[in-house]
Amino acid sequence: MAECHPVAYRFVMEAKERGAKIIHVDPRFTRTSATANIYAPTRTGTDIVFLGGIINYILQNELYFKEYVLSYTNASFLVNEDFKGPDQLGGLFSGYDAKDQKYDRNTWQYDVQELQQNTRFAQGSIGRNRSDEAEGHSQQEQSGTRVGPPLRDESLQDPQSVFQILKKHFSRYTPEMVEDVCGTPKELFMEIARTVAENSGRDKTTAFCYAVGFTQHSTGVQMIRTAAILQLLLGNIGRPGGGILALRGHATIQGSTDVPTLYNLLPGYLQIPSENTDDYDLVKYIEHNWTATGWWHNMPKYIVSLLKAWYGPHARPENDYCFHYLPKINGDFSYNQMFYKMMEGRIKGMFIMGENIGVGGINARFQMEALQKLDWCVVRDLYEVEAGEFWKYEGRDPKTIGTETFLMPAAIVAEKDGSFTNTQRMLQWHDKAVDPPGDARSETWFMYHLGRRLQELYRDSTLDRDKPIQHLQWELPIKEEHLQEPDLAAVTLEISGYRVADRKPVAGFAELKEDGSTACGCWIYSGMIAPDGSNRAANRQADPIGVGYGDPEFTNHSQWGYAWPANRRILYNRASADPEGKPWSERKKLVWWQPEDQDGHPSGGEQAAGEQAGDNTTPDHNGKWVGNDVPDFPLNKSPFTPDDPQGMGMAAHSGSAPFIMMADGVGQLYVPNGLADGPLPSHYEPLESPTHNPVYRQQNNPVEITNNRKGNSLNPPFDPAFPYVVTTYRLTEHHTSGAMSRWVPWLSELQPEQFAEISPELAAEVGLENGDWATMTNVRGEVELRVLVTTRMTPLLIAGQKVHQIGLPYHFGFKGIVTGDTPNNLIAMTEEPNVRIHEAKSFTAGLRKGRRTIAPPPTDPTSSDNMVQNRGGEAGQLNHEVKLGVVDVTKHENTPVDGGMTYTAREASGQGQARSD
Amino acid sequence: MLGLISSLFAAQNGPVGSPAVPQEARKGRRKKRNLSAQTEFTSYYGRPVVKKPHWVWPIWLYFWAGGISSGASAIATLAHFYGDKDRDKSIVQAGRYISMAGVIISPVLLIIDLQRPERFVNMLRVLKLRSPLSTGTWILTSLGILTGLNTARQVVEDGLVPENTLPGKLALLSSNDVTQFLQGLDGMALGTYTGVLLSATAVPLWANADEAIAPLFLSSAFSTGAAAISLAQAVSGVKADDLHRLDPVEQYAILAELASLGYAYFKLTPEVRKHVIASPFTKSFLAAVWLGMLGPLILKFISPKKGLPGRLFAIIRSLMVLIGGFFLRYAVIEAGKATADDPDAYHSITRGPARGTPEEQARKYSNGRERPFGKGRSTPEQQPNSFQSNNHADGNEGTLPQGNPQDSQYPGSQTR
Amino acid sequence: MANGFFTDTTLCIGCKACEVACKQWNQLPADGYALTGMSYDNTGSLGATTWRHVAFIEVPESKKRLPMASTAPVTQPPVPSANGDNNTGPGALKFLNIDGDGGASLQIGFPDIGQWLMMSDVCKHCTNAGCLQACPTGAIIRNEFGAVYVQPDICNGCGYCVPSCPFGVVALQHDDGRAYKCTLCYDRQKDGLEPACAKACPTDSIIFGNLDDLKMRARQRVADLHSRGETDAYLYGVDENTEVGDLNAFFLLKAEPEAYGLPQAPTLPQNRVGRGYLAGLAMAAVLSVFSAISLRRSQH
Amino acid sequence: MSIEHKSRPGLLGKLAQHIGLVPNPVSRRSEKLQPRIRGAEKFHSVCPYCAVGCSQLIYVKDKKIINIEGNPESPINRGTLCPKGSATYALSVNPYRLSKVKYRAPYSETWEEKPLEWAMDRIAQLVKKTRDENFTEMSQEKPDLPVSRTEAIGHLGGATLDNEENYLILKLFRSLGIVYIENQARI
Repeated sequence: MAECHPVAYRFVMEAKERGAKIIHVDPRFTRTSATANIYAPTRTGTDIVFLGGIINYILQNELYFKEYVLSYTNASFLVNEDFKGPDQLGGLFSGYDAKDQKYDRNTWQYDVQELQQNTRFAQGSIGRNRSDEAEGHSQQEQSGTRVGPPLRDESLQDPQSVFQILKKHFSRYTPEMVEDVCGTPKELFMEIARTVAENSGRDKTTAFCYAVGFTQHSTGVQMIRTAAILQLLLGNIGRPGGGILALRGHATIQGSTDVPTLYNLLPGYLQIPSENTDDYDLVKYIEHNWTATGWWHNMPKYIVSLLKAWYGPHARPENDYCFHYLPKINGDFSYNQMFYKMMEGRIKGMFIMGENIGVGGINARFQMEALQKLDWCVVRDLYEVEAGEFWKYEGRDPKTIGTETFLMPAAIVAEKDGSFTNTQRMLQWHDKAVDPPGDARSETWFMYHLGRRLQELYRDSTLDRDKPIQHLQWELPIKEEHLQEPDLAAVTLEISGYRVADRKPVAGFAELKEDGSTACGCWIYSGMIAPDGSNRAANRQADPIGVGYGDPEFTNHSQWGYAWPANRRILYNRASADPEGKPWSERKKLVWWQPEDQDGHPSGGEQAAGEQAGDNTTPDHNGKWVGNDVPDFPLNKSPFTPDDPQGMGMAAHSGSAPFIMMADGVGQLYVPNGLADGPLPSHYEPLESPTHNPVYRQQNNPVEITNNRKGNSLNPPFDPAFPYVVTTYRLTEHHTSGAMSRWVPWLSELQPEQFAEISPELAAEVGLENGDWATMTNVRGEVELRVLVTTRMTPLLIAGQKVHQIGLPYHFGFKGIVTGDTPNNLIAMTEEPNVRIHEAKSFTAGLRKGRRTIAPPPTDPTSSDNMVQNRGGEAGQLNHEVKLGVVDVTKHENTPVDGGMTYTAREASGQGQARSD
Repeated sequence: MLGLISSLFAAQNGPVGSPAVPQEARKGRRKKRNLSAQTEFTSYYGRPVVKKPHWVWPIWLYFWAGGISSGASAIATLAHFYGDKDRDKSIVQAGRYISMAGVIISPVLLIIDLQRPERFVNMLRVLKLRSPLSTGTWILTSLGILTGLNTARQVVEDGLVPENTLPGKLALLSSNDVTQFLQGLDGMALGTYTGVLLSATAVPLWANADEAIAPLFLSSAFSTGAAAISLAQAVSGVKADDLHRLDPVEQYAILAELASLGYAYFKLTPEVRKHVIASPFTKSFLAAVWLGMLGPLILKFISPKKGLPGRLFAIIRSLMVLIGGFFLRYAVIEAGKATADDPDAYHSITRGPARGTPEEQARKYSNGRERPFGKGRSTPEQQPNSFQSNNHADGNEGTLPQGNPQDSQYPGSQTR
Repeated sequence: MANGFFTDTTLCIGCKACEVACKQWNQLPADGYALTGMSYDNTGSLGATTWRHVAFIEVPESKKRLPMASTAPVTQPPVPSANGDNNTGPGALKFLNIDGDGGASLQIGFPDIGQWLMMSDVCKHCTNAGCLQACPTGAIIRNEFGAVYVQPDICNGCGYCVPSCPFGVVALQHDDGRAYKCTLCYDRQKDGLEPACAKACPTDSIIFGNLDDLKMRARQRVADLHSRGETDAYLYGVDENTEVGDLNAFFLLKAEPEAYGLPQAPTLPQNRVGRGYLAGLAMAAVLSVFSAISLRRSQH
Repeated sequence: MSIEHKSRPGLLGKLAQHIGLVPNPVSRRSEKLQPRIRGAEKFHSVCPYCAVGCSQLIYVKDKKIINIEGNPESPINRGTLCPKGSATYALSVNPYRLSKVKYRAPYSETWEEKPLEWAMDRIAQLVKKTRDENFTEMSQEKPDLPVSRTEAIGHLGGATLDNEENYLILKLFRSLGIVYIENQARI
């Protein structure tokens, strides 16, 4: 965290000064470990075993937060009998279909109570329903209908209860297993488990922070699930100083999943309509994506408001609010699939905006060669990045590549207005300071004027398929004449939502309607524009220094920026109070129930009426939720409200059900739906691993999607040519693909060359000295690098076998002030079943002395999905001999390149004095 | 005057401002702490601690030429007062001309060495006795003037400029015994300050040799000065018996040089000494000693006195002393720069009882208040700057810790 | 009263924000792109265009597994007490030693890194500044905020300050010719602004302020750290009895000064001036007398 | 306290200070020294690098950025920044910044500079041509299910762009029927 989010680490250091224990578990001893209280080395890709071991320690010694687990998690729910766990099926869950490598989730469902009448989704208000028969999905799958609440055993003794299943599942993860799989010494692991347990409970909380070290694995989602289960058992979710914080890497990567330029999502995490679920019309779509109980009951309002925002008057109840204008997917259109199709020439045109796949892309060489198959490609970036020069990549002859390429200059943050969403869901507005240089323009300008031109080209088309473009609400007022820059106020109003009648901003998503009377581009951002029209993302009034939780005037800096949803800073903060609404402890109180004061009228609250109360299904009680944050609970719903088994939406949840987005209102230790690779996390070895899976017979994630084609094949398992485990990571001084740091002299000089960190033992084994040139090889390619021999890397003992780990920063490419080989060429494009992410954090490679020598053969464009894995033991395909593309303007030797100011300009400033004075 | 002198001797015998604690009481100042007991950290990856000066050939030449000019002035003055009026006239004459040449070349060399030569006049902005370079500049300037005056007289006496003309009269008027005496003194100051210039730096060899360098350079100045004068005499055909007038002076100078060199050598710590006896500059030191000192001494005894061979040997001896003098300057400067690049050398001369050991400091500072975990650093009295409330209405961006308990308003800029 | 820096290296996370913030404010060019192999430090040292330098020292701990052991010899590793008392044992980095005698050879799985020390080095702005006293043109002055400042409109690049700095801070800029070093953001302080590096430091390892406050805070910090078990923390540059005097930019360090490239007891070069002239004078006298006698004697 | 601080007590010391040492020769320029941001316009911004969201102040004088540093009022960073954040100035004001549209004709070996308007028109035409030639209106398996998508155009990028920009990309490209839309959040 100190490496890639140093400023966030301020608060960790502040906590350490107040007595907090900082535990750092990482394959490498990093700058975070330097200031940690306890550092434990571990093998990359084995986090499920490590965290599972802690869960097992807590369950065996009864150290979990009993009241919290009983009332706020689904520990007491009963699972139906025919569910079988991996310990019975050799690593698989029940319902596994080996042929097309998928799970059928029927056997994972809860035992549910019978329901008096089968209430269906009320179609009347949305529009005519094209087809009536409902397909034969599993009970729960058929979210269109309301099923009864699950059976429960409050004593948590029933073997079918989630708690007992959990206990049995994790009983396998003993400290010895952790030492065997992760390589972390047993005493060190026990020390950490004990510290975590001691620092959780009523008046202490433990927080988990993770980054792509968790996510970029074949079992990435399940690793985060394990941390979630652990935090639920310890009662750390929804409480100050608890929770799980994802340290995200880009300025608004959170924003780019909220307003998703992702293939499977519409704004606000609505699913994109799909052929596979027969979304013939809006009603069918809503039935497949709607859950009867919980807040997601309001989903129809959000999809209708979105369509209203996009197609305005054209979206009417009669034509399903132009639902059919939206494209439907029929499977996996994710990142990797895009490049497989591109390599096969099925994709003709490409936009790449602010993403440098030449270095940051996975198996970068494969992707750059895929780009060479395009007809045209538009790259927008600040600098001449590697992605823009795919047509002369690795010495390929440009005359053989016919892609028409545009490299469009982009404006940087200081040259445009706009908002970023940071890793804590907080929107912050940045003001435009200066005009962009020359023809550089912001993406707003580019998209707006591209859209205007397309609408012009399609203006007199009569085809049905061109209607979406013609009816698109695309008119934006121009703010700056000389640049023709559109005014973002209209865009932010549309995103935040407005009433169609008077274009007045809605106060929050609670005011959105499903009758087409409101329009909202992204329901979770609703409320970003306050009713008086002011942009709350531009709020810049922080709470005074020194005040903290418990002090009345502390509002969690609510007047600084705007956090979605509804400016709430800690999600599920209802869980910071016990079932009766009293804080668990004075030290860790956040939100609590304030009964109505004697004279009968509820005391007014900053909470605008529009926030939560508007939900028509919440019974009213006297009193309201107050505290240091916007309550994540209906404002006036008393904690003693009983749950209504037949009720819909929030009424189905009791007053002590903090997890309002979940169907059952409680935290999910066991996940019957939503995950593709199992209701509980179980450890599988990374796709390329030096050892067999010591935990189960099943070696890899059974539902992992791999694509063994030429140039993207996996190392043969346990291949002696590639014995070392490699993990990639980022440095403080560089930024992801280096496009924003390797052009900056001050950052380039801090980390000038590609290097890898190896332990002294490995260096002795390969015969390397500190600073020597070495080449890392595997079947996908070869990367030359300098070697940093350091005792911070630790050899591990895995199942009796000594395993070396190598750390590999991945910032370098062939353009920029400092250049180097691209490590991402060594990583295979694979897809984790739930979110389609690749496994970059653990793969195997060989290491030899000396620089790279042999040029790799170009990849063969013909697609062959069932390409046989080549068994060659030697180093497989090797990279081209890339001429280290030194930017011609600057050379490597010690000619300082001015940080943007020439001497004369510098003279005029503070320090220097003009030479001739 | 006394104040002047005492400012130079600031605290050379004990640490400044604290009662002189006897060394022994501080024994065990830095006990081997357990932390890195096993790893004896001698330096930061072997990188130099101090930075060596950028001096190259201009400074070697300046030290050498300056030395000759200094010796020549001194010997000319001594000859002027104590020498035989007629037999040592040639010494005074040669001495004046040689020192004039030196005094002309030296400033040129110094200005070449300046990285911003056009600002050389800034050197005369201040006089700092604690800065040998500042003092040296004034010495050189004054010597220039004095030598100019005396040499003007010499020129007139030699008839190059007729007496009855205005310049002639002026030259005779302007210089007399006093200016000659001052030139001698100033000359010797020039020979000394170059040594102090080196010892007043943090460069290990020079700092370690300390007060030995000044006498070394002065004696070398005398020997090279004398050699230069006797060379001039020999070349300009002075009568045979006047030729060896300066031999004893040269011998004494050489002996003094050897003594200073020996004294300096024994002052060096082993880490510094290795740069003298086992480094690329050892050959230069040997050349300085054999060619410039021992050689001429030995040669003195075995060389014929009379006739042409005597004159030839005199010339050879003078040349050897001069070349040896140059090697001495070159070796001292370059070896010094080499020690600056060696961290061990610098650490070897800066060991000592600087501060209390961690345990002593902890005891002294804890004054009873055990506070392992306070309310963190965001409590008012503990607030570091970034936890300070820096938001100021007056548009003044981040400001200094206004929250300092004592002074209410930040002490603003008192213009001088 | 003077302002200065207190750099608490126990808080430093080696992020180098100070290096970049200093270069940004003073618009200093980059100086060379070469991997040095010295852990994460590719800057190497302070220089004319690098006024802040973050040092990285990897302290291997192949012998003892308790790198932060207090001075007391360790017999039994202090396993945290069973009663769940949170505040057990030395606060800083700690992991258990298997065989307790501290002599175990490199144990697989245990990191052989005792500590990774990081420290942001800067000009010390000494009380008795070698560079200031050496400067023959008076370019280097003590400004009203107590900092040692090189005035670029006076400096003529004589370079005599460079070897006179006991810490090797100030240096000549090749193509500009003049001497440069940290100015303690003299121009920012004129407007009451905090220096760029202290402002940018995320964990407030570098604190800027009034020297008396900083020294008071630093002494308290050493006491706190020792009570937490970090028994090798000490102050470098405060309550010194060296010839250089107290440093206006002082440090809290955790290993010997040499490990950071700092002298244990720096001397002030100018203190040697007196001895030099005295010795020179003596030699001058001796030589003059001998020469005079020899000249007089050889007269007849 | 402008006289060079001397720690030596006693009369001689005082005397030496005034004779032996010339008082602090502060030059006129040093007295009139001022920070370059005095009188500059100040803008609030957010750091373009990681997702911590540090608030930055951008100082502008006559339409040029002269300094970018942390915003002390932000509760996230209170004026501090990481090395990348501190280098935002050199990222924004940099001789290598692209300022002209660069176009590479098919099979050509070099970039050539083209006017912005020409490039925009050309791109619009290319998008229309590719979309019209590769548009599937109805699903193959279920002929009565409208899919209205084109699989011939792809989009990458978004994690470094503003939310409003992501919104406009999404709005236009979904209406064009583009389904291959991805960004860095996926990898």
